[in-house]
Amino acid sequence: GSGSTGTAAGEGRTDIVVAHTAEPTNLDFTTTSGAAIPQALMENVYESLVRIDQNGEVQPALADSWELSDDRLTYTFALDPDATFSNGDPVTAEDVKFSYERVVSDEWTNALGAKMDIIDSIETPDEHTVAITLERPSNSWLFELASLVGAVFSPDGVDDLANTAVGSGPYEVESFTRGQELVFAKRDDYAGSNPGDLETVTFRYFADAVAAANALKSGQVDVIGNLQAPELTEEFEADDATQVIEGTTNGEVVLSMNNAEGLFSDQRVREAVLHGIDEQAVLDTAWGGKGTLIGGMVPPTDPYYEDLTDVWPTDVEKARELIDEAGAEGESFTFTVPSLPYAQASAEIVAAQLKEIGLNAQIETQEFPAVWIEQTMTEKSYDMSVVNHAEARDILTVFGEGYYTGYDSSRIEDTALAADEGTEEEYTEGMKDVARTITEDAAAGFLFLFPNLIVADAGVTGLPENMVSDAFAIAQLGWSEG
Amino acid sequence: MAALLNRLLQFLLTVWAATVVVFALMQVLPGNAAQVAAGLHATPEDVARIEAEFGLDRPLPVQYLDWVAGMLRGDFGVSYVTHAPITPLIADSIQVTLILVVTSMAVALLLAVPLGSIAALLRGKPLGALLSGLSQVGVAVPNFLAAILLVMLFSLGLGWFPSSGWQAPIEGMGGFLSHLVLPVFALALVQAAILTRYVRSAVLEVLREDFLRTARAKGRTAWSALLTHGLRNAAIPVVTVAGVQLATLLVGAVVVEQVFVLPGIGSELIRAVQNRDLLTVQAIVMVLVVMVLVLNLLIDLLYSVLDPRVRSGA
Amino acid sequence: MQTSAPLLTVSDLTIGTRARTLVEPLSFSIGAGERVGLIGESGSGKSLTSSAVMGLLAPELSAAGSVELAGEDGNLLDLDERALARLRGRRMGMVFQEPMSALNPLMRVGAQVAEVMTLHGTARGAAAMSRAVDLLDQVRLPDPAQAARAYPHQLSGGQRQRVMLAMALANSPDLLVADEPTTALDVTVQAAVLDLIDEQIAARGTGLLFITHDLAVVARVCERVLVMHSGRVVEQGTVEQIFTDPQHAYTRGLLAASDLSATDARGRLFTIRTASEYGGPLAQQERPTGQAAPGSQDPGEDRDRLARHGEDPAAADEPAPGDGSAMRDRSVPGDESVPEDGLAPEDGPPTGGPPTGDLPTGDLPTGDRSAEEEAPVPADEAASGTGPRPLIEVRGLTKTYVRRAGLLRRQEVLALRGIDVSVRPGGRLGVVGESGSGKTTLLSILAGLLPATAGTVRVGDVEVDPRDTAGLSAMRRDLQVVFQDPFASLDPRMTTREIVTEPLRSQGVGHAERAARAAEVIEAVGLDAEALGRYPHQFSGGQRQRISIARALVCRPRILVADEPVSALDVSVRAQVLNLLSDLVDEYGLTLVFVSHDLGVVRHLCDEVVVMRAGEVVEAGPVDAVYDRPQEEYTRALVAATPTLAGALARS
Amino acid sequence: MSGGRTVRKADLTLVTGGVLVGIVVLLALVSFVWTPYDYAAPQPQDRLEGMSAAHLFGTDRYGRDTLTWIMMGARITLLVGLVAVAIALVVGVPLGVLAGMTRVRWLSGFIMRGSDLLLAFPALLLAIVFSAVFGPGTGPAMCALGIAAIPAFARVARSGTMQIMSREFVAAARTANRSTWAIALTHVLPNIGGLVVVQASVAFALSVLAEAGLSFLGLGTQPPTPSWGRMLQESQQFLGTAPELAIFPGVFIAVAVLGFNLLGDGLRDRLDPTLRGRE
Ligand SMILES: Nc1ncnc2c1ncn2[C@@H]1O[C@H](COP(=O)(O)OP(=O)(O)OP(=O)(O)O)[C@@H](O)[C@H]1O
Ligand SMILES: Nc1ncnc2c1ncn2[C@@H]1O[C@H](COP(=O)(O)OP(=O)(O)OP(=O)(O)O)[C@@H](O)[C@H]1O
Ligand SMILES: [Mg+2]
Ligand SMILES: [Mg+2]
Repeated sequence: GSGSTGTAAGEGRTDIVVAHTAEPTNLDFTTTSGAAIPQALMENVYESLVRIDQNGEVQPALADSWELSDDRLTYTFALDPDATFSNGDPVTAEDVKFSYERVVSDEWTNALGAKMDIIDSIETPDEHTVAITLERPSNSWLFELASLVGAVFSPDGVDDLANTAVGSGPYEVESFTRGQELVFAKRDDYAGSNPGDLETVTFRYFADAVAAANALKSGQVDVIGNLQAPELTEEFEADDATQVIEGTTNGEVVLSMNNAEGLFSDQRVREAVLHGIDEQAVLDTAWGGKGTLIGGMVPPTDPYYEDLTDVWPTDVEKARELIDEAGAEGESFTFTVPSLPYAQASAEIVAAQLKEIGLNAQIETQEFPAVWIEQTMTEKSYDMSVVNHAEARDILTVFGEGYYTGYDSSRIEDTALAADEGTEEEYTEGMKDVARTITEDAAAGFLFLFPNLIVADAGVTGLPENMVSDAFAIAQLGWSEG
Repeated sequence: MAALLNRLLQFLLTVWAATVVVFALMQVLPGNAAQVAAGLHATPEDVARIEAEFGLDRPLPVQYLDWVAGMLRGDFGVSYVTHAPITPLIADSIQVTLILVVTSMAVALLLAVPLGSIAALLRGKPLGALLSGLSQVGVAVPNFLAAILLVMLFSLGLGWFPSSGWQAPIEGMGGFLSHLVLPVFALALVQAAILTRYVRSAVLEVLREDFLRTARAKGRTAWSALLTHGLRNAAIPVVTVAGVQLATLLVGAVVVEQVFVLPGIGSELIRAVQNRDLLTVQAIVMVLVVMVLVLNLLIDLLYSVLDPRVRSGA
Repeated sequence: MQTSAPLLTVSDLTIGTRARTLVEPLSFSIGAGERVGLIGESGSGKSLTSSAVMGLLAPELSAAGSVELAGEDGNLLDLDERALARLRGRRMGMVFQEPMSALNPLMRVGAQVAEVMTLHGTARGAAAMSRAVDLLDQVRLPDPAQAARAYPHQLSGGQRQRVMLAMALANSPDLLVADEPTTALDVTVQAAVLDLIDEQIAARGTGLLFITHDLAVVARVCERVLVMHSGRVVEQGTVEQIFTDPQHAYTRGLLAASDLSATDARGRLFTIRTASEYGGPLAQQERPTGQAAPGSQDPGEDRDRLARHGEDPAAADEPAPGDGSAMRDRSVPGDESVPEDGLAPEDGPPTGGPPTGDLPTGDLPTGDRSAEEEAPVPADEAASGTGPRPLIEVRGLTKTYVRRAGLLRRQEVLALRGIDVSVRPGGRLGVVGESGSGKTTLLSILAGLLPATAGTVRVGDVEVDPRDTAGLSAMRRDLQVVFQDPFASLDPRMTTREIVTEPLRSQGVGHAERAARAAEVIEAVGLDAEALGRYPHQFSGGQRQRISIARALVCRPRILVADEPVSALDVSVRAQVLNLLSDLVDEYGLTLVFVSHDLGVVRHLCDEVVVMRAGEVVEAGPVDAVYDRPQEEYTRALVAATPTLAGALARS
Repeated sequence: MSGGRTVRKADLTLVTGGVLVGIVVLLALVSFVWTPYDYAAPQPQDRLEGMSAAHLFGTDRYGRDTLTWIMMGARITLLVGLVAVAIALVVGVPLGVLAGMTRVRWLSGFIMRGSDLLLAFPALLLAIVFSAVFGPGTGPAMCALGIAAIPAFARVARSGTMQIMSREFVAAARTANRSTWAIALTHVLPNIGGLVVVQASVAFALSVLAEAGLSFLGLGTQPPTPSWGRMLQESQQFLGTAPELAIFPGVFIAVAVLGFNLLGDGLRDRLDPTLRGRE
């Protein structure tokens, strides 16, 4: 913006301020769900044995290297011998074992911990070696390990996880002012592979996207982690002092329909909905055209991505026919929309499009997270909803058994299991199959893939093009020279 | 003295009644706190365990007494959601709100007293009509609109002040003040408009008072009579209104806090509500209610300082 | 009395708004040490005149002409606020009517007095303060040092008025303007304040401009009088001239109406209309009543009417030479039956006839009461207690008000301390006493509006008890109340018909019957039937009081209880209403309980009187006995303090 | 004469207020029979068109006609005001009258202490708590605003009642044997009506402002129902590109509030001549 400080101010700076929208309520993702905590802490403060790079590849993190046994059940990780926790303790195999056993214990209440249920046993042959044996072969597990379930804790550092984070990452939490900001300080004793550039990184939280944009314009923040007001990108693009990065995330904006009950248990009605919706129009109006049409539950950064946008082409005539066939003409249903900008925006336009095909959506806004999670997600008392499923590789969760989509998961279970246990090739193919089945079953609408819309001072470097993991890694960030 | 004791007793009774009301109100809050704390994929057992951990399974009277006893020690407990003690959170945020609101009110009064007096004295003249017209319009402007306009003009446009954020005074006076200016004016301008109207009518009222005529009969000019005898009398109704406004602003500032991303108590309340942070909501509501009650008490006391008639209980 | 160069010379003073003249050109002068009274009814322009002299006119008003003060150059009206401010408080002092609102409630009294001196530099700091205490002592405030530290609300009305006086006199001004300085005060307090003014200005040689509507007061204080009517001075002269030989009809009217001891041939008070019969307070004794030429105009009404039509009121006010025939014509009943609002004349024709002859009685029955009960009982019989059982009997009546000043504090006010009162059937009992003595409280208990703390009240056969609804409603068929304030006692949102018939509604009287009775009673109080459709604000004060009397009479009570029904009224209207009451009491054979702080009114209307003080009955007995031979010190003081024209003139 | 001038000035206030409120009411009423476009039908091809002959006030990011939305928003604005004022009126006035009339001391004490207690819960606080309890929405918002306004109405009604009760015409009615009920209905209510009407218009203005604020916070009227406050909130990111999106709801909020305030002032001057000149 015109009032910004411009690139010049970036010279020689050793700190950076990043604006984010969703704020962590505390620092403990083991008991608190939500994307904000891992976004801030993973890879920066906590590390797993592995991490995901920009291309979606698994890369070493705390583990220098690993080997997979021939039966594809046992992973043997060689830990970085120099790794230390921010309290000075070295990172040992015992710590890893402690951490991962803790995930499946009662201490963890974050339901994502279930991803580690597959572990059969953890051995620590020596101080720097960990051998993890799975119950069955799994292609996805290593990938999952890069997420928060793989975070390695110091046994001395878990007393007050909500307020103090002791991790092995390149940064430590210098201060945490709830609702306002999280300040990271670079660790001088960090010996790992991804040391940070900047001395201080501040995450500042803005519930309101416009306030964040204003803050960037007036030079109070340097980066907006993900601009939630896409209409403003044009303005920033036109401004030489700012740069705009448009990439992808793992977040599929899913138009969920209750497959198990009510109006949408009838597949014809779901199909009608998918024919009736013009995803491009939704994307254009709701999110300023920023984002990608995917047609399925898999982002392009995943190995098993396939463009499924042509499965349900927009065809109002067809949709009307299907509605007719199902006898759903003029039916009313409740469209429970979480109180989130993209969701409310999408819902309005979707509702209007559904009206065209003879379905009457009664939009009911539900507060997010509290009410939406309880009523729509947990109690599943809903007909249609829309939400961004932001976690990486979450297709099997969202369409898994007992999830709020109500999808008949038996239709993909076997394929998915086989894929997971099979070779890498089989995995890719199998998962493609799963994704296509889900789309073809009209299990849900896939409105668009949430964009990674980063706006930053033109001098900031190392901004991630795509958000492939749950973390917003800050170690790469820096200021361009000159 | 008896009147003072009496007023204090009444205050304490009201505070007690408020604790009951607030506690009862919180019991009807849907969105089970334990459920929210347990997270997306929690099982009923998880929820039950968390309930037990937070003591939510105890009988209500026990929970109430426990809560009140805690408050008496200045301890609002530990949030189920943030896992952090609530008291420091409230202490920090109320401080922000108080600074914001009190400064705004002071600025508003500084604007309103002269403007309102002029508007009253020049009633029927163009300037007087202009001032009262402006104050009418000012009252009709929502303060968040004022806030947005101020940001556009002075932050994004002229770049004089930051558009958002807060800096505590100890981190540097300059930063503190520059962050304070816009929110204070966003609140103060609208408040000044409201108060100007009250000052104007209080001054008009006082201008009709016989004792002003007496003062002139004693040899004061009209202006000096107003300054020496009138304004203090006019202050009494204005103080009441300013007090009520101040009380309203404690929560009312939330809109401006949101626009400027200030960590005030109103913003904390909204955040706590969104997170279904029951204990924090309860604590903040209680603190706000008590502050309003304290404010009312202070106004009453101030009244008796200002007005000897009230002092002697006549 | 007037000495060489006048102190204050007012010539051709005109006051008005941009659109209207409120005070016609008037001229007068006050010599040094001279005491001049300005009298006239409400709204005649007295206050405007005094404000103009002081330069204190409201900003929307303007004055023309000239006001000159000896020793100052030029016209005061031309001076700016600053120059005037230098004169006010130093050379000209002023005392205002309302002692509460004229003092700054937030400032200690001593400081307010000292301010006058510091402002003009006549004394400074501690000296001003001690001088203020001196002044408070001079105006006889008890414990002046203590009083100086008090706030206005901690002083009584009389004390506050003394403070005002101390302020006005602090710099020994040459001119003191007093605008109704005693109207808000009790008679005894009023007497003390008047004495004080007398004394203080005599000592300082101050010229006095004294404004009041009370003729007796002005006669007592002043040497010269200006009579104002409708914005002009209609007459001026010495007190004696004006009060013994008034030239202007209006002056005569004022004089006649304020004299409660004079009555016309029918034993009725003079009103401005009947004033021409009146011979004046001194002449009255010699002059046989009812002999004067009848039928003078009522300038008050003329003024109202003309003002409404925007005509020059002067025309009507010009004293017609020798009360010519033209004027007499105007007073012919047929002609007068359509005065101001098209209502019937407020009084019966003044001439001839038996006392009740031309009162429209309609067919108002007196119920089934025995003739014996109705017959007035000789006063001495009631007093000696040998008469029939009293109709109203109050025994040991005690009333304690509890003021709750919050949760802890209780404040008890002993309003009645065990009093005994009885009224025989057909009796007319007056209750007098200073403000706060418990008169209204007694009345409210009597009417069942308030519970008694102890003691009994019997009305007829009913023991009055506010909780006994049945008993009360029986009692209220017999007893009705007329209230003090003609403005406050009528619901502004009801028509006269609704007001008058309200007592009937609760008795379940049918629609037709209600209409008939309303018409009847409204006629009985001398109003047109057409008045029934109007709202209270469309009536004058006197007419409103008639409506409330009509309401009290509509259910044909035996007892009429009246709480200061005339204290809010102008003298001439007061006379009309008192006359009406007398007539109705006679006509209906009513038993009357009449509360007033005005001894004259009670003397005129009642045959017995109860004197109250601080919740106790000080003295009771037949009116003449109590007034002429008071037994108690308090009664004596009360009687002595009541100013009467005759008394004042006799003194001067 | 000054009286005459003030009356005319009061009437000017009254008329101005009446006209402004009339505009809002008219918009709302017309919206029931006609709006330029369907408020719920986005026209993506027309999005952010700016002011034009086809769309007098422009279109929003969904291509919806802003004028239509302003008209529909007027409904919600008036609804919120009406319901909030009605709640406060229906509960507050009888309580106030009761407290002012009753001779049972503890009852009036109880009512007034209760109202003091309620006074400690400012409208916005109550609205936030309500939005937590019942979920955000127009209903909870207007209920909260109404409840929070009860004490003000109770106070006005009580002091008015006490004033009326001390008037002699009430004593006269009692000596006329009128029941307490009859006195309340025939004397007290009509006479405090003016005060209550004035209070109502002030409360109306306050509710309109508060609802706008709540909608701005996302705690008021929820999509898809049109609301001026939310329009303003949503227009924020277009301030640079399409300022008319913010201008119109902003102006209309101000018009409504100003209208009701002026109406209240004018009515007060009209109904109570002793208050003339105050504001
Ligand atoms: N500021 C004013 N503007 C217009 N008219 C006024 C003003 N002040 C007084 N008047 C009118 O001037 C007339 C004279 O008023 P003034 O106060 O002098 O009467 P007064 O003789 O003192 O009466 P009272 O005995 O009631 O005090 C009245 O009709 C009054 O209504
Ligand atoms: N409702 C009340 N509560 C407390 N004290 C009261 C109440 N009404 C009257 N009093 C007190 O009782 C005493 C007698 O009052 P009351 O009204 O009977 O006097 P009054 O003789 O009618 O006086 P006035 O001539 O002024 O009308 C006074 O001291 C008064 O202050
Ligand atoms: Mg006067
Ligand atoms: Mg009395």
